[in-house]
Amino acid sequence: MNPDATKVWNEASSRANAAARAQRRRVTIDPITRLEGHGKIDIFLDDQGDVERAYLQVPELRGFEVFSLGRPAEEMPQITSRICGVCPTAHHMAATKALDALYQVEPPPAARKIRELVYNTFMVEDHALHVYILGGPDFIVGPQAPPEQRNVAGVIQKVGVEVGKKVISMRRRLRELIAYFGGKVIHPVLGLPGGVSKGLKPEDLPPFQALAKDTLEFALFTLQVFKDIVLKNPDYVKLITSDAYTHRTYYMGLVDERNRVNFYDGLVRVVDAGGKEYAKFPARQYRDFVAEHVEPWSYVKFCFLKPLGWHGFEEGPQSSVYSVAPLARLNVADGMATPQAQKAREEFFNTLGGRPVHHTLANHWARVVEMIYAAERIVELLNDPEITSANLRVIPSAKPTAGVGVVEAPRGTLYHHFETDGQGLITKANLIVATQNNAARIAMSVEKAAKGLIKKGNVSEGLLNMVEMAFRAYDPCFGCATHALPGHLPLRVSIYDRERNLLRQLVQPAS
Amino acid sequence: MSDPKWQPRIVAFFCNWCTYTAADLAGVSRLKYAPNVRIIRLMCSGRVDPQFILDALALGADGVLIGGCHLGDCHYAEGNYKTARRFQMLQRLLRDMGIEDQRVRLEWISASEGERVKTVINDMVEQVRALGPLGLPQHREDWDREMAHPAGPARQDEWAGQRAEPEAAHA
Amino acid sequence: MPEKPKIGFYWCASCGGCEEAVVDFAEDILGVLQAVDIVFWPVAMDFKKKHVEAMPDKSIAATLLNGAIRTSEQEEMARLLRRKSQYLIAYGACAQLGGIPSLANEFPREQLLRYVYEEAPTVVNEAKTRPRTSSQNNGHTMTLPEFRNVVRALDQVVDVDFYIPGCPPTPKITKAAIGALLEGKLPPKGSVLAPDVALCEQCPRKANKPADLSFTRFQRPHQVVIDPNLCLLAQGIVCMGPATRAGCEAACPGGNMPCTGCFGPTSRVQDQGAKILSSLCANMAAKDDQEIRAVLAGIPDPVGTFYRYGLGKSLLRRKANLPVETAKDSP
Amino acid sequence: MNTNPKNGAVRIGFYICHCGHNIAGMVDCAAVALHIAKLPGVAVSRDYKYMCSDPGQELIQQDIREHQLNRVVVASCSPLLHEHTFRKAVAAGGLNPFYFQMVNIREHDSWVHTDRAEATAKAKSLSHAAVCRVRFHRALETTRVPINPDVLVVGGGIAGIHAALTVANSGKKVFLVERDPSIGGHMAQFDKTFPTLDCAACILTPKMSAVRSHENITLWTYSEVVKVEGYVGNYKVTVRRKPRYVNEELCAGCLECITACVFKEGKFPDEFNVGLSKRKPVYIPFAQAVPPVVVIDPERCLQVRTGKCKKTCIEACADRHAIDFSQKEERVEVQVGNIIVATGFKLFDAKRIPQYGYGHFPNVVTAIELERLVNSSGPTAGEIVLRDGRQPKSVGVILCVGSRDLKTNRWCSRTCCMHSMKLAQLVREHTGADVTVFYMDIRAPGKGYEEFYDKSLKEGIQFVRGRVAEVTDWAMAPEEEGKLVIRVEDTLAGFVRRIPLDMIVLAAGMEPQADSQEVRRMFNMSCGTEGWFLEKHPKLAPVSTFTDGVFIAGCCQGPKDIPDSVAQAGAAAAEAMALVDKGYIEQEPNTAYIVEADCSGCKSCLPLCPYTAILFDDAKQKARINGALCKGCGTCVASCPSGSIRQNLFEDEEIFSEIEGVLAYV
Repeated sequence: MNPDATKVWNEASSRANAAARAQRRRVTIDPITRLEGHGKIDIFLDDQGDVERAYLQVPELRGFEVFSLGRPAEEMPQITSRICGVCPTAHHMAATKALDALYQVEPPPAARKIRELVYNTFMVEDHALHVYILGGPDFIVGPQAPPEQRNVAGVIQKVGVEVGKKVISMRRRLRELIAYFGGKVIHPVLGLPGGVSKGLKPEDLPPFQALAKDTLEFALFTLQVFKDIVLKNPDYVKLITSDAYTHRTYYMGLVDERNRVNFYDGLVRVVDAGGKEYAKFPARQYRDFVAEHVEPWSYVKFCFLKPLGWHGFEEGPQSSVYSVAPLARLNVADGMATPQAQKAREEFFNTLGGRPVHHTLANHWARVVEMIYAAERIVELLNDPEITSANLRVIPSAKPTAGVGVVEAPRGTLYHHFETDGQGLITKANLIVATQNNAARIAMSVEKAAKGLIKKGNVSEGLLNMVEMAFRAYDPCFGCATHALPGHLPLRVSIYDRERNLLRQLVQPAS
Repeated sequence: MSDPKWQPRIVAFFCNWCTYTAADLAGVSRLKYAPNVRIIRLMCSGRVDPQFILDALALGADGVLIGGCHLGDCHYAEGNYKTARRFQMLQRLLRDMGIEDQRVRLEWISASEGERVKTVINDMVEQVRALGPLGLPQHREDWDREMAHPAGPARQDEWAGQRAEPEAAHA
Repeated sequence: MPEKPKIGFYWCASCGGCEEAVVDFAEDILGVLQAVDIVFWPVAMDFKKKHVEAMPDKSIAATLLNGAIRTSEQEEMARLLRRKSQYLIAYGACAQLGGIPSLANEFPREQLLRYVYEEAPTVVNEAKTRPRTSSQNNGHTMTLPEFRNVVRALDQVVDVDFYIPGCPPTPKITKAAIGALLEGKLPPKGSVLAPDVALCEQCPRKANKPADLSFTRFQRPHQVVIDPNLCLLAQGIVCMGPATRAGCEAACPGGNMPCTGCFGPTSRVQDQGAKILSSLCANMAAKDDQEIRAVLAGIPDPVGTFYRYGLGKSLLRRKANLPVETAKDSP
Repeated sequence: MNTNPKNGAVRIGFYICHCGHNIAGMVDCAAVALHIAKLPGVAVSRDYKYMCSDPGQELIQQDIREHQLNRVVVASCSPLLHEHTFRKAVAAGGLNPFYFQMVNIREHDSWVHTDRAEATAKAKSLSHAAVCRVRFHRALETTRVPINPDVLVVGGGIAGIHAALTVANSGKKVFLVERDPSIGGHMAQFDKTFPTLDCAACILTPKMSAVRSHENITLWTYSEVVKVEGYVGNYKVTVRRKPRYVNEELCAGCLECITACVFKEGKFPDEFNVGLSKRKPVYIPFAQAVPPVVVIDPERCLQVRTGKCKKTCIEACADRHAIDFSQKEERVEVQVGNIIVATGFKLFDAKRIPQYGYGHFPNVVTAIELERLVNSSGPTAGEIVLRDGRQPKSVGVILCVGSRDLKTNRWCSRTCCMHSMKLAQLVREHTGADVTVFYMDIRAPGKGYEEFYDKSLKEGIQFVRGRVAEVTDWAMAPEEEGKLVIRVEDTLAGFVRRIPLDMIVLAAGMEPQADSQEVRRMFNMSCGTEGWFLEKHPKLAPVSTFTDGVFIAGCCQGPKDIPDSVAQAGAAAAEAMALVDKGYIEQEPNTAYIVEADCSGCKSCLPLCPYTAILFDDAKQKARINGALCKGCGTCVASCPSGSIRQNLFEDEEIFSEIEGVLAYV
């Protein structure tokens, strides 16, 4: 037999064998054709059926930065809030703060407090959404529970209908407060450079004060639920601290003048994997530290620390990847600004072996700690006599040029950067959103979880859910991440063998 | 779109009292001008809803001409001032939407200025000819080709939709 | 008892706000759940396209679809759902009018991609890498959906039965619409399920609007302290209310800011922007061109102001001189 | 399928008119009819020679009956000409007249294009549009607005006087407003009138006094219209009455005050004698002035100007107390149904042609100056003399001064030829001087005019054909010494001549009044750039304007002589009386209206209406339109931000479908 023929023969037979292998390995579940707007996880197995590579993809883009060109800057808080209908308040507020910087105006104290009040209210209701409805099922119902139970209904079953109703009505009342100031809760309109459009009438204060009290109770109650169900369960704790869910990366978040967690304002602090302060900078300097990397296989851009350069999806010393969101915020801060939250924080770090905590799943707990802080802050603000002041505006006089605004969105640090002409019409816009900051680490988490959990092509429902848990912990908002739709993305997981035969697919529904 | 047979198509909105009458006068005086303009009579240029202009462009006009009484001479006192103001804003809008100023024109022509009807129309036809087709309906077809099943015409009105057969077209 | 009507929710190019709007039914969601059978709702529950395909045509009573149409899958899903639903309802400004995403129709796709992946100040991308509809990455072929040139409203892609306006629609009008659906008390096909009158009717400031409105200048909201009671137009602030359908009960004026027009025009108007332009300009005081120009300078961005939510469905739809990059251009 | 929700099944009859060759010569009418026949909803499509003829109209009526037409489209001439005709025809056929639409393919097509194919294509598309439009038409009723029988006549020249008398004689009340202290106008200044050479005063004065004594005429001289509001049948006119410091009722015209005036001699140029004589601050315009009362010139009178005067005039009038320095300007308002504008002309200022030396050479005079010189009641009591008192031996008359001249006025002033020949004959009669007329063409088209020209020739008046180059006093030959010399190319003889003369008369042409633009705006008329008021139709509506109830007569419409002015005045009077006697006018039902349910009460429309026809109903919080006040401009319709204002005959869908129609056919 001549060599060429041999070559052809061998190739053919190897393909045949591969196909046969794939055939044997295919786990038969309905393949789900791609659903629009779904994030995708593609997991590639090697010949041994171990994970060779896993990709997290985001398939949409809208380009707000471009179609904002020529628009009046003061419209940005309303236009950019349409990036995401789940966290419109975050975008609205970041843009509003960018306008303060653009026009070099400080809002009057009352206006600043109203913004902070609205913002913390938003943080509570959004975190509550995640704790009870998005991420909640993983722990409250349990990671290994059958999928049909791993949903809101399941949560309600576990915690009781009363709690379910409580969650719903709590969110409703909190969102009513946002609507009071913002006109609407979805895409509010209160933000203006140098202030807010609407204040708080003294006669409307009492009901809100009552709400504040209930909110704090609710937050503490939520912590209790988390402790009872999660922390009392050694399996969960083991899961949280397991290596599959651990990454040693940098962390980024806003801190106040005393390096305590703050959602609305402050300096951006970055700590390294050892918890040492790597950088601390005001929003306007974000470009010196934040850079975006482009991959051909996803519309989302991956952020990294600019001074360190892009070293790929790597952790450890040479990594330039950093993380944001609740865990990161707790990691970068020296403490919480309110007593109950501070207490919860101590317990958090004590239990998990001190700061920084690298366990991705700890985000859920951190989120609850933050709910307490936000609730306490609401109580403080609504008991501040100045909150009902009518002095809400400083009319800008400076000539606008450029401004950067930053806030801590529920899902992490959010930057809005606008440049304008003399008329205040946008000439350049740049938006770095929470999930983008996290994108690299999320991808790594997914891959690591996949590698850690999927062995020898053995892929079970539970295992896949645990892979999903790796990214769900970040409460990712791919809507934000691509300034694209929609707010919360369901996720599709596809598993391929060496020859890219589809082995199986699962879909993770979103909020 | 360099169709040699292409002729500019201009829709004109003339006020009854000045410009339409001036066009009548041009006729009575047997002045000759380009045949590319289709005149629609309204009582006052103030009746020219900006929607009409956009609609004409969207339906295939290469230009729109609005004619009214000279400022101060409006048969209805001030209708033409309203037109003048709308026109300025509309031109800015059209500029932003990629439509050249020369395609939409506002002219004050009094009942006695038949000659002006002729010069304005000839002048505008040449300007639009120089710009070439606007062809929004064709644009829309091109845009929609990227869809799996391109949508039909913007508006299916079997009345207006009627096209005479080609041979009749330039009989 | 007869089986409950099947209702579907689906999203295309939207922000998720429309879903939140349904979530904002809050306690009432339970009532809805008793009346209808939600067959799919990707944000809230898993659902497989195959299952929809398996359903007999028209077996879904109504699908509420939100978001504009910008990718191939969105178009594909819109057609599938059209086929399976008795009523296809465009839910929210994006599906009805193109929404804020359709402001992108003023820019070429290439500019958008170039800026986002090459020119944005934080991008580090010497290689000028761009997301590709199909790419090779250490031997793995990765695919992404195609990104279209034009942002479209739903009825520019498929036949639509009804529209529920708003960015987002309020729970109130949504409930009313679902109610009408359940009682079979639906208006003629093509109707917008909201009051067919301009917002001023519902605006508490209407009483404080002068009868002799005459603009001497237009002011931008950040330039003035806004009186919380006086009509915003009377304060020289451009308010889209008079040209915008009622239904939101003047939420934004309630927040002491002008209406920006998210409910779209009334049934009697084809082009919301043209109409508000016509009204604002007619009511100006200025008479000579210079004056007029000066006053109109107070409205620096006519497209973004008059067509904030409706460029996709405006008479012009898209900037006239923009190219159409063909599918082979990436992505 | 050919239905529209509003009107059920639509059956359209389409008719294209050949108008003889006017349309058929440039448009292939058969092809258009063929094209339209294919359109949905078209039941009948015909081309016909003359649609406006009786058989043409009968054709429409037959088809309506036989083919159950419920819509009619006629493509012919301008709707401004025949829309009414065809609406009547449609009505006679038993259809509501507003189910009709007219297409203008003559004035806007066949007459203005040269390529038959193009013209035909245009006719098709315009007709196509009308067919699209007409299906949206609805049955409408014209509304009747009562007409105030009183009539306002503006201008007290011969035209105004005649119009006023004609109307008044028919038993209607007339207000006659004249700017000057007396009526009479230019005609009063003339000596004799061509071609009959009867004395102007003799024929004018009786009419003037008839005006004064007429029970139906209220005469306001020394007064001006300052404001006109309302519309046909119901005009509200404000008149400004200047103080003449003399009580018209009390003044007997004895003129003793003039004699008594502290100014012993006349000191100021006398307007009536075009400055050839002087008058005092208190004066009577001329002997036969109507009203025959004095007037005090506020510019000149010491008392009025300084308040420091002996007021000898008051003493002189002691018994009647007619002099009243306390008079103030007053404004009076009158309600009238019709207005006749007869504001006349002004003479061309001969100084504008410096080469003729008017104002430079004392013996260069204008025709009207000569007119006063010839007149026995004039400054020289009829003596034609040079400034130095000598009688002229030779007189030259230059025609077309400020007429038929690209540098000044292009039009022919029509009267100068006859006027000049009249003066020439009078000069010969009075002085026996040689008279030479310098002309370009002699225009003598009126009755007896050509004969008058012959008479002039017979009487030995010289005619030199050619436009005069210049008038100079530079003598180049002995016979030219001390004389004015006209240099002219005799286009008949074919060489340049120098003609020495004693006196040169400039036949200055007619111009629109200086304030014609303001007057035009006040009465909402159109006028050409030159300033003559524009008639509704040059042939068929020569005294009507585009504003119903406003008519024009005399020279304000264009140069004309006395007979024509009087004829026009009569015509204008007749038009006005026709309306008055009808008692009402039918209003075109093109009014705007608001569907209450649609209106959000945004109030945007309220300030837009110049007729305050839009009211705000505070109870309902909605706007409402008073159809009686609406004039149908449609500005509010275009401006309503929620599309809630609609307009009969110009509904949005009608116009949208018209746009679609003109663009559908390529």
